[in-house]
Amino acid sequence: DSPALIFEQGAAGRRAFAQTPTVAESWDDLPPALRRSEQPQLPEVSELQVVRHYTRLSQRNFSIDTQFYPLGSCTMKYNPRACNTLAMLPGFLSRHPLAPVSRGQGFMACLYELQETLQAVTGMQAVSLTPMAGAQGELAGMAMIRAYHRARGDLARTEVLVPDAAHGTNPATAVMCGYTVREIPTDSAGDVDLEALRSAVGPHTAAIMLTNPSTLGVFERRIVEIAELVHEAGGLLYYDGANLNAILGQVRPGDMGFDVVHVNLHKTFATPHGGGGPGAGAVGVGERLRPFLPIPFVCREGEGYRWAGRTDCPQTIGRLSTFMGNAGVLLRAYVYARLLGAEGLSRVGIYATLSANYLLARLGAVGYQPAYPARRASHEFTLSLKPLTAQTGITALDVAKRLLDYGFHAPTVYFPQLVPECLLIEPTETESKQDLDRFVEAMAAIFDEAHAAPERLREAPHHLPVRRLDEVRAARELDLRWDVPTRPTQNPSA
Amino acid sequence: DSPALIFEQGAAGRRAFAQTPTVAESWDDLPPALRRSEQPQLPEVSELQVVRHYTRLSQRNFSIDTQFYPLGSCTMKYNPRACNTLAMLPGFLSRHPLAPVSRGQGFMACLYELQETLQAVTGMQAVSLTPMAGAQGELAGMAMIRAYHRARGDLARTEVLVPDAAHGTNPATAVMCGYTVREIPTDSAGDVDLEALRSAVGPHTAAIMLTNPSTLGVFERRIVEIAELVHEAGGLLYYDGANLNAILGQVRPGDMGFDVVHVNLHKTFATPHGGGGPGAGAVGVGERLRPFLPIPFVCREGEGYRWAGRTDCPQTIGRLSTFMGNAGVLLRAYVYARLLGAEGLSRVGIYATLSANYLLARLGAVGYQPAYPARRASHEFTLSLKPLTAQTGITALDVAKRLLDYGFHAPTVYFPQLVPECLLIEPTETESKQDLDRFVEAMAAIFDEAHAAPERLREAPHHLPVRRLDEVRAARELDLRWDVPTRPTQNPSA
Amino acid sequence: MPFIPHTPEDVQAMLAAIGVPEVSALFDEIPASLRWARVEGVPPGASEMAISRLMRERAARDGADLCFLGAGAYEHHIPAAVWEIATRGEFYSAYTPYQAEASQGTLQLIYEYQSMMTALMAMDISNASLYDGASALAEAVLMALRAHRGGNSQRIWMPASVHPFYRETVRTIVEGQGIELIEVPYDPETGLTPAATLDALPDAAALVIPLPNFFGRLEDVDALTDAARARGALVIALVNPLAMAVLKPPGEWGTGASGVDIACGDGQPLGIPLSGGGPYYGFLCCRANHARQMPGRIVGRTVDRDGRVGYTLTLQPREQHIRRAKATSNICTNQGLMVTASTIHMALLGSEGLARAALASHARATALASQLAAIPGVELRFGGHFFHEFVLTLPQPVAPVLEALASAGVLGGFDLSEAYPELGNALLVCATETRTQADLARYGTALADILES
Amino acid sequence: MPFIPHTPEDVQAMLAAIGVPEVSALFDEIPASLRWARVEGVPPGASEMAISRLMRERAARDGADLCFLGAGAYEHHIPAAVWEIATRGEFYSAYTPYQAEASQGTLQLIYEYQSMMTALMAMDISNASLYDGASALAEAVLMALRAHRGGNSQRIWMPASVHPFYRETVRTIVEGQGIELIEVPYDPETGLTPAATLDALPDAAALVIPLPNFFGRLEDVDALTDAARARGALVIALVNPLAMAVLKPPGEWGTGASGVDIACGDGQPLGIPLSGGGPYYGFLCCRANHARQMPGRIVGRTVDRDGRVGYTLTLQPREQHIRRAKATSNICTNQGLMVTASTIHMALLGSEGLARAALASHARATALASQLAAIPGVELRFGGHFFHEFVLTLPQPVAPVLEALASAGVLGGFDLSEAYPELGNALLVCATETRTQADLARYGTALADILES
Repeated sequence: DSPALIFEQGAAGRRAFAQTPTVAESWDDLPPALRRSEQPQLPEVSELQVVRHYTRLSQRNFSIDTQFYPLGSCTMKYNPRACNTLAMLPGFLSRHPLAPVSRGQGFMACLYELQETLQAVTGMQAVSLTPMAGAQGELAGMAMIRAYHRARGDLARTEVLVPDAAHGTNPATAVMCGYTVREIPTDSAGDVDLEALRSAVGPHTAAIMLTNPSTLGVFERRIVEIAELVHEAGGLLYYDGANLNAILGQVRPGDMGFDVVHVNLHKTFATPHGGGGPGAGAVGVGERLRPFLPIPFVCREGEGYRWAGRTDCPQTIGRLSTFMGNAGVLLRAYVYARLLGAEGLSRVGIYATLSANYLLARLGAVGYQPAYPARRASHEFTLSLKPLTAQTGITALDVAKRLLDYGFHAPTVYFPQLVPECLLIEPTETESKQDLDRFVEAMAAIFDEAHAAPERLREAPHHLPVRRLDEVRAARELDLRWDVPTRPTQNPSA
Repeated sequence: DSPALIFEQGAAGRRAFAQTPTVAESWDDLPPALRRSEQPQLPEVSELQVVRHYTRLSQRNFSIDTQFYPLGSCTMKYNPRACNTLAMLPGFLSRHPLAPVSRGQGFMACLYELQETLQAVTGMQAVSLTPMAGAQGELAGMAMIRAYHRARGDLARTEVLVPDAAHGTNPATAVMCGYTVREIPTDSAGDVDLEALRSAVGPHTAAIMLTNPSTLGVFERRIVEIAELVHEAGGLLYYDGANLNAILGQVRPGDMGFDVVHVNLHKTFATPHGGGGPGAGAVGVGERLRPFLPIPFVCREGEGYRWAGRTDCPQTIGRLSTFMGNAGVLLRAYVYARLLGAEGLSRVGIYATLSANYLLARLGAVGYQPAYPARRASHEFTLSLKPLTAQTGITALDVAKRLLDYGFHAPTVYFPQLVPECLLIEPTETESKQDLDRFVEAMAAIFDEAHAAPERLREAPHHLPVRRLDEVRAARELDLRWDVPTRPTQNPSA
Repeated sequence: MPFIPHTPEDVQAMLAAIGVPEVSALFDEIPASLRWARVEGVPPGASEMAISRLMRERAARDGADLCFLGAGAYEHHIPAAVWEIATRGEFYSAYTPYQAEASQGTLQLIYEYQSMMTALMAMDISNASLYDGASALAEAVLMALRAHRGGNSQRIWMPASVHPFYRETVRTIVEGQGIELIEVPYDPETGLTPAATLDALPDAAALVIPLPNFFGRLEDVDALTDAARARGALVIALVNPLAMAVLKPPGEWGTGASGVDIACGDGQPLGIPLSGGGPYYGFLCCRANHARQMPGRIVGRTVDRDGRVGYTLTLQPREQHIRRAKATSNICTNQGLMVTASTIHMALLGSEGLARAALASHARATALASQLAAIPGVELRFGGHFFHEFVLTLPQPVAPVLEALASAGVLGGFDLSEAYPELGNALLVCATETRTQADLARYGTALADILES
Repeated sequence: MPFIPHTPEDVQAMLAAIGVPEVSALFDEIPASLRWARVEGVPPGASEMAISRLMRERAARDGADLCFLGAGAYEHHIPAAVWEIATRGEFYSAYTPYQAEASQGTLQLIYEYQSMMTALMAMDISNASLYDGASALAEAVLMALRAHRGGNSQRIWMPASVHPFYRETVRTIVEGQGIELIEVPYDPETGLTPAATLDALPDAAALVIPLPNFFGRLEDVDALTDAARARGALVIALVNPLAMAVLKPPGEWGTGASGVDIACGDGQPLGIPLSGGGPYYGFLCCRANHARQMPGRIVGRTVDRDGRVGYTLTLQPREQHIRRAKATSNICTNQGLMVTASTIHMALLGSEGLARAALASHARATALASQLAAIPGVELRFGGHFFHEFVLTLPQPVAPVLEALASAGVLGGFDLSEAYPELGNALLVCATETRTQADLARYGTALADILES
């Protein structure tokens, strides 16, 4: 069974005494009507209980530090430990966001140099680091596009084009920016259907949002034509940087014709996923969108660095966070970029692509069906389990769950939705050939099991802390917090 | 199976590139006859492989941070995380041991204050922190006793008295100091057999080495008479501080009549056991032994602190380590002592004793046989499984191994040797009553299993990474290192 | 090749398996005109040793000052255990817990987080976090507009006593949807937002109520809640979560403790280091009836096939990866690691520890306010209650004074002259439980010296 | 009550179960005259917040200088991963792996350590560590005396070119057993120990050979090994383990690479921070025929009941907890956590990384030696080969020069005048791969300035 909740391990009055101020100050000068009448029911436990509970919980996770994650579109590469250690140096941790820049030129220099690096690898003219995740980077990008059209008085552009294979954040973001979304179909080779695009684009087109390579794991070969088409119609091109790892150092979005790009630093720049975040979604822009960059960003002045704000950038779309985005994540990305340097960044795309094509070849040989067999893989590729499902009844989900038993995280499943019974597999450049081979062996074993012992797969996983969970019940009988037994009123500082 | 060895995960030429200096310097100025002809066969692996391998290995351990360790005589209490964080502050970590004291008064102040604290809790007159473990503290203590007798020209004292229940380090240390060991038996109530002592003590007696409370988990009630007896014969008293946790803040070894004491900081002062060390075995002495203290120790001079060495202490037994013992462990102990303070240190003995007596009462009620049923437990107590073994064939080892399945570390088994089928149980003051109760439940379940399903116990553990290991084979067919395949000679810096 | 494990032999074997002669062939679908851009303007790679030294030197130039800045980011004691555990690889390098069976650690932790946060806020439901306080307020605004029955109002009442950067962030995020933020003025004498002020304003879908407000002042949350309800508006509480250990929680605001609809804020005071401004995390709680309007991830407790308790992400049809253009928000990544730390922090402090930290902070701020206000020419701008942060007026412009204080190693507070010119030479000052009496005295002496000279 | 979880209710329930009315009853076997001593002279307890601030302030006063001290402790780059993993609770807070089934992580790691250390030393067997280099040398001496066949010699040849603190430590540890350490003089012109020197000395059970020696000089280990063997003595190598990545390892010393009997030293250069002098760890390797004379813990690979590979402590009958007065040593606790870190360090660097770190250190030292020797009046004391550490003579007494350097933030080296007065104003200087060209120049400039003034 799952460990008892931390609440259930407590006893009234137990505390981690070293952590509470020794003196209980009075609350007499707070207005009685605004005082809390009952203490919130938080755990009452010792420090050892807390350390033990969360250490043990951590062991119930898969993670990059313990497992291979062939998780398509997520770029689960090694998160170098130095990035963490150095971003958590006491000087950085204790820096107040509103401290004068004169007292933190070291921090400012890191951010400035990271801006420069991101410009270089994306082929953009200016970068703002403030977006706190990919989706916020998208929001920033689309808001800039909106501001651009408005600044030109071009108010007719109400539509954003999004390929059907796009990440869900793309259409969601376009809507958040007040746009209508128009889906563009994908052709049978995995490219954008150029005819469909041609008929969709027009004076109502604000922009097209593209990932290249696409989520299908293939490079959009007619990107130059697409860019011309959209630009000619007066629209702009948004580059969703989720797949930038594939082409890092090989091709630049700016050269493809994109006007704005966001970079998921928690993918391409190896900052940790942290069980769901924090990420960072820096945005880079070409000249047209430069006036609209979100603030603050760092600019150089003489020998030093300072924040640029609304005075420097009066047409800015404004702030996206209280302070400077996920600054600590940015420091990690900066350290990573410095460790790799120009030549190291170039290698990323090469080896990520090599590993993906290798896995694709090996898994094809095992008997799995590539969704686009005639195409090169980018840093990731799609398999369709439809033939296997037809033969054995085994679904993509069954394979995914069984992989957990073999000690591998599952690939992304059922995305992109246009590939039936889809597995989207991305090995990244940091896994060794041995580990890729072990993954192929596991996939081969599962392929055999699907024919020989399908029940075993349908019931998987077998060796994890829990078996498949009742998600219908989870959604229907919502149990979203521990039920708090009531406790009598007391002065919280007594 | 156990994970592949790190060596087996490598590939020729693979490296953790961020960790190796980028330039391979020449070795031309090193004499050819002294150059290494073949690279040592170390692992050739990536940084991710290393991180993943050792992270996963760590998960194959029990530890305080994940399990309760009722391990008698080892004082496995919570190791506060702040002690680690603060001892590893960059300023402390980068301090060179030979740096001038003027450049490290903060560090020196910590050591000085720790010396003072240890004096206060042991009732001694002076303390040296240099011994690196309990056994080295013993060595220091016995060497001082030897130096003391020699300084007085008293060369006839060739014998050291050691109770039969003593830790193995006691006789081993006495021998290392050139003494003959004479064992003193324990009486049926768990006290030293005073008659036997009386007949053993004499002009040949250099000292007696005692732990009080003894390893039997009971307080040596006639300690004052013992001290008088030995002192009258011209011998000295050595206090083995392994069990100091029992009486911290309650009784001081100095008041009992001891001349020298060592303190296991990794027990009583909560520094980590680290899977086998490092420890620290500070020694405290009364006036008689003060001139012989090991160097260096810290002394105060004006407003500052400096090292005391041979000039200050010409009769010193000398150095026990290259520099200042396990300095980082001492910093951890210092932080612990400051967090607890005078009143907190006093509580340690009280609650450690309370928890031990509680467990003793509960386990007695379950049906386990206390070795000394008429005695109070100190911070630990002994059970004899002899009746259970007689009834069911189940041994102390079986119970210990089965406890692992229940998620508890085993108690100390078969020590002290004079209790047949002995379990020595020490809960420490940092485990909650809930966790003690869970332990009792597990012990009760095992008691039942011993009668109902003894096979299950004899085969235990069942739920650990490995089952019982073939120790005979381990000792007979020594396999103490990975077998290195040979590799051709090459210039290591090529 | 930092972090790339491929040996030349590996590469050859892999190319052979693929059936291409060299790596460049793998890029042959990329138009030649685009290929092989080189990374320029980026320094060459360096060893971890070299970069460690660089970063240590840079860090040493920062963060060493005595800090009396608050204004949305607060220096509190964080137990060492918090980050030693949160940065364990299994939390730090784990992905979003979509594969529930392989993520029970993170999932149970988030469930505990949701339980703690709802307890602290006295609300029904918490999500698993948003980016930060300001963006959480933006999401709360969007959520309120979705949840607001009986009207198509696109207006929100936004008090001027809300942090100016929060207001600006909300504007950036919501303005694409044509939402109007109506500024609710504060009383320049008290620094508070009188409930009656709403009378003069057009109807809105929701009122934002800050506690404490940006000036550290305690708004009359009951009256404001009642006034908003009387106009048919929802109520969004924007609170300092640490303060909620001692102040009335949003779930009990209003007559009869009717409670607010949505509570949000920044979780930074609960175990997150200042760290130059982030990463922090935004929290968002709501009443049960708004569950399906909640943006972001939510964890639920359920059972597995054998009936064992387990945890899983739930209500996913609200989210963008399922619902795409119709999602409640575009949010995907949140601030999971911060929530991990914060959960450990709250478990360590408990309600007693949080209450003591809050009151100790307040006591330090109160003492500092007295000391500083005793300096000739320095005055407390507003009378009455505040919570651990207060506004001073100085006898001269604030910026040069702050500069002089900084030279003395004291960060004296946040200059209000730009955001609130009507307040004159106003300075927002904060003290937390981490400040000692000696620290306060140091500030007092430095300020007195500067003002005298 | 820091770290004590007992609530008043818990205490009452526990006392009731025991059957005593109050806690003091549990101490009723202790003679009244001894009871209830109070802890005096110790400050009251303080919160983690207060102690953290104290320690941060104290640490800030330390370790910031530019360090050219070696003399047995060396500042090398340590990858961040090393200590982030070594301080994981499962390593940090685990006990000695006596319960093998519950300690496979630590046991496999030690087995890997033993494999690495024997590879580095080209020896057969390694133990699981001793306290530090000096005490390891003492254990090596005792072991050699046990292992020495054909004689009851209690004498050891101990070169004066061995670290003086090592020699002193050995003396302290072994002198209780009547062992005689015979000093082997070095040639004051070369700083080396000529093999012929042994001819004038009485027979001994073993010769200690340092490489590099305390002066950084490279002894003629082959000739010394041969000379010792010719006299029927065993050979103990005392080496810097990092240097062994590029220098001839002890297992190959002597004509025909006959090898030494025992190799030992301090593991500090392999991933252990300077940390004010410890904790470091001592390593000890030997040939297979001496296995049963080895002190300390040893891990062996074996199988479990199902035939699965597993690891366990082995050869325990050598140890004190089994053999008591007849044990090979009194050692019990060793330096497990240091070995954990060091194993991770060696795995990360590999032989290529260690070799590069060693040669980069040496290159830095060579460059520094040239720069400093170019200062008028400063001379290299010994000609010829050295390894990353060298002896200078200054034109004036060393102590005041070092003091002046320290005031300039430079730790200039170790003053040899006390331990080696015959060398005059001699200074032992070290540089490692962590020192940049700018660092070297800074030292050079500072020294030149001081000597000129």
